[in-house]
Amino acid sequence: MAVIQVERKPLTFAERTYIPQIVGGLRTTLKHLFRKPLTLEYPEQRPVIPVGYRGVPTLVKDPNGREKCVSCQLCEFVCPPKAIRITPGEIPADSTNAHVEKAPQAFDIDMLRCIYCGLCQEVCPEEAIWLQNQFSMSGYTRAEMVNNKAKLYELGGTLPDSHFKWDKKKSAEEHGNAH
Amino acid sequence: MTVGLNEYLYLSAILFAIGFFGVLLRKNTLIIYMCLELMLVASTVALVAFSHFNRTMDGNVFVFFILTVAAAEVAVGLAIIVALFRRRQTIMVEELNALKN
Amino acid sequence: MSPDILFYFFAALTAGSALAVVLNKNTIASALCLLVSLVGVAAIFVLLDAFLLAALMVFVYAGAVVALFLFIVMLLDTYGGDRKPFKKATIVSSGFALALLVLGLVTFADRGALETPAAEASATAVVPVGASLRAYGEQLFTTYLLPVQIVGFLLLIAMLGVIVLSKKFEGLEDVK
Amino acid sequence: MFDFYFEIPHWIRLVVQGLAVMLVMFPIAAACSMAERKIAAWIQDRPGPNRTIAPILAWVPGIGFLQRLGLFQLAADGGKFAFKEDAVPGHVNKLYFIAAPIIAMIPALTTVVAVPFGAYIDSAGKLVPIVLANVDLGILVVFAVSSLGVYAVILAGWASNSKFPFLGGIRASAQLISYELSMTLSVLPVFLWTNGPLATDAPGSFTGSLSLARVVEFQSQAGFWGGAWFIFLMPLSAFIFLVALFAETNRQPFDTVESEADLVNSFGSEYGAFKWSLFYVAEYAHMLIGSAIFMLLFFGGWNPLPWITLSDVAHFLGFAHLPIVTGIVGIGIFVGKVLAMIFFFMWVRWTLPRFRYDQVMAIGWKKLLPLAIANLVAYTIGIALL
Repeated sequence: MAVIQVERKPLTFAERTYIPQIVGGLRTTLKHLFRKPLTLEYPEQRPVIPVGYRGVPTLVKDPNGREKCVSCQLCEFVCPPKAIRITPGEIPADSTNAHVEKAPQAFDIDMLRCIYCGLCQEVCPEEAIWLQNQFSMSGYTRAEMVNNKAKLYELGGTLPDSHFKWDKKKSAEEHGNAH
Repeated sequence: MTVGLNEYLYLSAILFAIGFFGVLLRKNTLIIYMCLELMLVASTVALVAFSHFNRTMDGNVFVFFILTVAAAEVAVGLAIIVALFRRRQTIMVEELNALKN
Repeated sequence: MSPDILFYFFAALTAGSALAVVLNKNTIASALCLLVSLVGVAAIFVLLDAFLLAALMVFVYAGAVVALFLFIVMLLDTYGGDRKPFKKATIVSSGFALALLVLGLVTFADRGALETPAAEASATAVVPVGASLRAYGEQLFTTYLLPVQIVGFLLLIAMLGVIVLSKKFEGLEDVK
Repeated sequence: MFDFYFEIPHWIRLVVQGLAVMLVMFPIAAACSMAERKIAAWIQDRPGPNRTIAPILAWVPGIGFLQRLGLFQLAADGGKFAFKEDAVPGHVNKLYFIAAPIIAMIPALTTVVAVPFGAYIDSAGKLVPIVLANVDLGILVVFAVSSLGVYAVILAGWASNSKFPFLGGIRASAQLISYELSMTLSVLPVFLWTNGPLATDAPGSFTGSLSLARVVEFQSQAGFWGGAWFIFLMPLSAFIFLVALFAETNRQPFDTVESEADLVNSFGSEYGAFKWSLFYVAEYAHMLIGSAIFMLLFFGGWNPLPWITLSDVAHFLGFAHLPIVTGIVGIGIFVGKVLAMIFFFMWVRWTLPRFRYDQVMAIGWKKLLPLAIANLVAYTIGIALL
């Protein structure tokens, strides 16, 4: 590779006085002075959250209102900052979802530890944990910053789901066809 | 008692004496220098007072020159002190005794 | 608020802070006392109708000279507690000298001192001496033209001298 | 009409005038600090502080405009400074530490007395400048007193007993002393001109005065040369004065004294609450005085436009016989010009980066001072030949 010597032109007198540059700069800033602000007035005006935004992790229910999480604890294992704590529990036999067998008894996400990496969402076989568009978490105490199960479901709501995996399994069992 | 020429002269004398004693008593060249300035200023007070009470301009003009010369003198003197400090690392007169032995 | 009270006030201020220049242990405090003293002198000049000189006093002395002093003190880093207590002999001889000074002043006052010339005339004068700028200009560029030239030359030489003094010369620094 | 004012004892009048100066300077300086925040925001495409409002006032209809201008933010900031805990660090030299902000205020408020800020036409048809002390010395008093401003900075830097403030103090003293020379030299041609050969045929005695009011009177004479503002007659002087003014008031791009990036906040680092705010009021007061002098010397003071004087306007609009109206109009024009100048200060601040300290010194001594001397010599010869 040949070295190309770039000839740097000596500054002209006008450039060395620095005045044309100052005037140019002043013109630029003057233009900005009359421009509309680019900022949002935050609490009143909210930014548009793009699709796929990774905000606060939440738990979701399927359209039937059944909690999707089966407390497999994959997210708990994969979570790099160890923010997730799951206490697995059994689903009582008289429940309509008894065939799912397991559901979390407690599900805590410590938002002081969460790094919003999204690995929990990535790893979840049930698509039960989602990082959604909620981006602002605040509280007065450390305890407040730990989202428990109720809070997580409240934040998550219901997401559309066309698989209804557990419904299919139940109907298959009922029809004597256990895969 | 109205303030006349004499009161200004007393002030001038006191200022001059203070400056003089400062030059004699202090060992720090910078302070000595300040006291020299005080003596100059004391003389200007006397000159302006004379000029005012004799209703002539001469004293005032002379003070004008004193101010000018004092400014030049301070610049040169401080430059000498700085040069001295650079060489000897001190500005205390008692330690400036290179010619003693 | 008669000018007399003002005179005594500013005279006390000037002399007191001048004394503080000498007695202060801290060089920076001394320089600041010098500043107060010079401002006091400027006020005395105002009482004597020498407005131009008062302004020049503040401009040249208070504004530049003392700032230069402070600058050098900070540059040389020699402030703080550098004054040893005076020796007993110094204090005694100073007291003696003070007595002599007081004696001199008292004698001066006792002998009728100097007459304050034509105090009434200066009160009735239209423009007091030294109040108008025009008078200075006329005096400086007629009677005192030669001194003005000499002072200008002196300033030039002083400037050159300072430049030479503060310039580092090769080789000279090693000589101790 | 105002005779009663001249009948009250002299010293009461002096006290009233002094208080008036403070009552005017403090709010204007505070408002400037708010303006600075707003202009910074606008230049950076932001709205700036626009939410603060007193709860009771929020009910007043139409007050939202003032709220969006940040007017109440100003009061909130001021109140915060006044009521904040005024901490004095343990390692400082207490006396000088407390004295420094007070000393900063003295020259800032004192220089106002020699600055004329308007004019009215008296019953004899003569234009009389409105000024607290119309002394012959004028500009010299302003320069002399404002040269004392350097002590506040030195003292604050030294008394703080910590490295960055100390460095800031040293820098400030060197910078202020360096640029004072160019500043003084740059205004000399103006006074040579007003007291020179052209002045002899002017109405009234113009000779032998450094008064700022005289300079404005000179710029409001009839005729082409008389009515021309000095910005047209000596643009180079105006330029040098402007640059020196930026340096003297420690504004960007000569902001090396309190450069936040390398000296934290320089001499203000150890200060907080009310004492800190006093430094800022002093800085804005200096800016105000500097802009006022720049306007008086080079932009015709209270004259609305070059070759159109205040008295022309007064006669044209027919309020020449009303001294109060003329005075208010004159003061309004002058204050408007000064505020425009303040805006220019802020505009430059948010445009230019800061010079390095050695560049500041090099510009001051190697460029500006020779330029000022050459300018003075050229105008001296020119005026002598006129």
